[in-house]
Amino acid sequence: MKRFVAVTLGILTAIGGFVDIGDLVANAEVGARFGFDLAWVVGVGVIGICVFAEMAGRVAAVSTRPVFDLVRERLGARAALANLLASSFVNFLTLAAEVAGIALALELASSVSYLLWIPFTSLAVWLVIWRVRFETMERIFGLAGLSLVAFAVGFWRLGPDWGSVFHSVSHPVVPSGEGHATYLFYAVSLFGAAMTPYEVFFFSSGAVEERWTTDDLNVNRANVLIGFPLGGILSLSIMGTTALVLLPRGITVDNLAQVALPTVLALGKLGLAFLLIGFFAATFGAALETALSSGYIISQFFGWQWGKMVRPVDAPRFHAVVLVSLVLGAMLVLTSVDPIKVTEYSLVLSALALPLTYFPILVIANDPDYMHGRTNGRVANALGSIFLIIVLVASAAAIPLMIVTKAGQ
Amino acid sequence: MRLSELLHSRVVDAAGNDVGRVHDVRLVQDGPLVGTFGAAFRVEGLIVGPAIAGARLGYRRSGMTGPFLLAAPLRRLHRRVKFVPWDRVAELGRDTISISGSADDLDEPEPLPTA
Amino acid sequence: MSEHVGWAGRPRRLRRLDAGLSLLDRQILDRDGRLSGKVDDLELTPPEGDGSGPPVVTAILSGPGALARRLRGSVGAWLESVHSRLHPSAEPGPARIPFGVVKEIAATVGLSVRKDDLELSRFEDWTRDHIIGRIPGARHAPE
Amino acid sequence: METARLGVDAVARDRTTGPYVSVLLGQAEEQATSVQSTFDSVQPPNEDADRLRDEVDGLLTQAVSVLGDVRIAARRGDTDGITGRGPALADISKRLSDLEDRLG
Repeated sequence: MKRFVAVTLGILTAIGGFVDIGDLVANAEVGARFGFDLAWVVGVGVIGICVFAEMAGRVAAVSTRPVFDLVRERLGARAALANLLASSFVNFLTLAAEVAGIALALELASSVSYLLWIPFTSLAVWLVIWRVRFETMERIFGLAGLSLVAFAVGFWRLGPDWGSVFHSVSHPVVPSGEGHATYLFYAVSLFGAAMTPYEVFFFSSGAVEERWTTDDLNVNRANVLIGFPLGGILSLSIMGTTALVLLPRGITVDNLAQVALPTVLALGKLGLAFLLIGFFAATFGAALETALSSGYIISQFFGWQWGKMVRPVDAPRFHAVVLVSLVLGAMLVLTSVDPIKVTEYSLVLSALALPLTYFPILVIANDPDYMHGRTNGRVANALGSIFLIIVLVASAAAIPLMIVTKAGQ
Repeated sequence: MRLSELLHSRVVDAAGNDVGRVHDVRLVQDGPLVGTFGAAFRVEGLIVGPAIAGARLGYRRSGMTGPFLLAAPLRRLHRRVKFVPWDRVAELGRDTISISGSADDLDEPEPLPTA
Repeated sequence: MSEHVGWAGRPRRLRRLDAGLSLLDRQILDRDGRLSGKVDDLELTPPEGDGSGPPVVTAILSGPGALARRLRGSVGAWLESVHSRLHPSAEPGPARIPFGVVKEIAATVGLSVRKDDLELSRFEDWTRDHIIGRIPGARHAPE
Repeated sequence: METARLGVDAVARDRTTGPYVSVLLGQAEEQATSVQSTFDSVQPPNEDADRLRDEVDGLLTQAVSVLGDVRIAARRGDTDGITGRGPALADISKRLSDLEDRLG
C-alpha cells in the first residue's frame, strides 16, 4: 500500500491534466464526432508528457529546482516573463473552468444549478490549499479520481467489436463530413490537453514539496509511467463510450451530463455514482493543480518563498496569488460564461506556449552542473528531440487552425 | 555599473569593425577578500559573438553534449565566439563597447568545464 | 593560466564562471534555506585606488528595482514605476546583497545571513502583515 | 432530441437517478430552444423557403414542448410521466431526421 500511495502525485497530476472539466467534454465530443479516428493523438500525447515529466521530475529530485526556475535560468528574464504571462493566463482560465466544473458535478448529483454552488466550491478549494498537507491532498483526490475507471468498465460493458476498434485506431481517416482543418484542429487541442504546461509545473513543484532526492528517481519514474498512461486510458475510454453510443445517433456533446450518458446506460445507477464521485474528484484535483500552479510559477519567476511545506505566513505572496486567482476565477464563471468553452480556448492557447516550457527542461536535463551524472540518456534525448519538434509544429499550427475552423465548428 | 549594461551590447574594434554582441561576462575569483565569501570575483573579459539565440543555453561549456539536435548546431556557432580580455576594452558606451586593436587577433574563450 | 597555491598547499585552479550563465537569474537561499529572491543583476565596481583595471563584483542586486531594467520596454518601465511608488524613499535603488555574505554558488546561490537581515522583504512583509497573517490558521503548517 | 430519448430509455430501465436525468433533459430542452431561435432569426429568401420554414418551425415547437413536459416530469420524479412520452419523442425525432435527409 505504501508503495502504491507513493505514485499519487503522478495520478493526481495526470487526472488534472487529462480528465479535467474541459477534457472530459472534449474527449466525449471527439468520440461522438470522430469515433476512434483521433485516438492516436492521445497515445502520442501520453508518450510526450511522460518524456518531459520524467525529465522535470528528475531535475527536481537531483537539483531541487522546479520547472519555472529552469525556464528563467535558461530563457532569461524577458522570455521567461512572456512564458509566465501566457502560462498564467491559461492557468487562470483553466482554474476558473474547474471551479465551475466541480459545481457542474454537484449539479448532476443534486439538480441545484451550478451557479449556486460556485461560491462554495471555490471556498472549498482554498480551504484545502490553506489547511491540508500536500501529501494528504494528493492522496485523497488522486485516489478518488480513480473512480473514473467506471468509463473503462462502461466501454468494456458496451461490448465493442474489438477488431474494428483496433482497425480504426490504427488506420485513422478523416470522417466524411469533417474537413481536414477541423480534424487537425482537434488533433492539436487533444495534444495540447495531454501536454498542458501546468502538469509539469505542478508535478515538479510537488516533487520539491515532497522533498524528493536522488534516491527517489525510481519513485519519479513510477509516478510518470503509472500516472500519465492511466490518464490517457481514461481519456480514450470516454472517447470510446461516446463513439459507440452517441456517434451512431448523431448526437453532439456539449455538456457534462451527456458525457456520462453512455456509461450510465451501460452500468446503471452504480456506474453513475462512480462517475459523479470521479467528476467531483477530477475537477477538484484540477482546480487544486491550477490554483497551486498559478502561485508556483509566479513565485518561482520572482524567487519568492512558495509551497505548502511552510506555514502560510512564511510564504505570504504565494498564498496571496493563489487566493486572488481563486477569487477572480470564481467571479469570471459567475458571469455564467460557458466554462467548457473557456477551457477549449485555453487549450489552444496552451498549445501555443508549450515550447517555452519544454525547451528549457530538455536543455537543463542535459546540463551536468545541475544533474550531477544524472543527465539524459540517449533514449530520453531522442524522444525529447522528436517531441520538441512536434511541440513546435503544434504551437505554430494552433492559432491558424483555430481561425480557419472557427474553433472547430 | 550593472552586469546587464554589458550584456547584449555591441562590440566594435578600433577600426570600427563589428565584432558581435556580448554573450556573457567571464568572471575570475582573484579579487580582494570580501566577508565570508573569500576572494571576490572580478571581470576577466567579455565573451563576444554573432547575435544568435541560444547564447545562454550553456553549450559553451565542455560537458554540454546533448541532445544532438541542439548541441551540434550550437557548438558550431560557439566556435565563432571571441574572448575580449578586459584590458582591451577602450570605451564603454551606452549600447556600444569599443576595444583597442583589431578583432582579428582575438582568441576563442577557454571552454569552462562542467561539474 | 594563472595558478594559486591553495590553503592545503596544493596548486588550485582559480575559479572562473560566466556570469550570465551561472549567476544571473539563479535562486537565492538564505542561511536557513528560505527562498529569498533571484539574482536579478550584479553590481560591478571599479577597483579601489585609481579606478583603472577590471571591475569587481561587489553585490547581487535583487527585486523589482533590479529586474525592471533588464526587462526594458514598457513592461520594465511599468515595473520600475510601481517599485518606486511603493517604496518609501524618494529615489529607491534596487535591493543590494553585498557579495561578502554569499556563501556558495551552485545551482542556487546560498547566503550566510538570514533574509530578514537584508532589505529584500518589504513587499513580502506587507503582504504578510496586511493580508495573509490576518487569516485564521496562517501561523500553522497545514496538517 | 436523441440525447433525451437515451435519457428516457435509461429511466425506463431504472438505470439512473432523478437529479441526473432532470439536468440531462433540462440541457436537451435548452439546446432545442436555442436551435429554434437561431432558425427563426434567419430570413427566408422566397416562398418555398417560407413553407419549409413553417414546417421546420412547427416540428421544433413540438420538440421543445415535449422536452419541456419530460423535464417537468423528471423534476417531479414522475417516472411514468417520463417513459410515457418516449413514443412521442421517438416520433418527432424521426420526423426531424427525415426532414434533414430530405434537405440533404
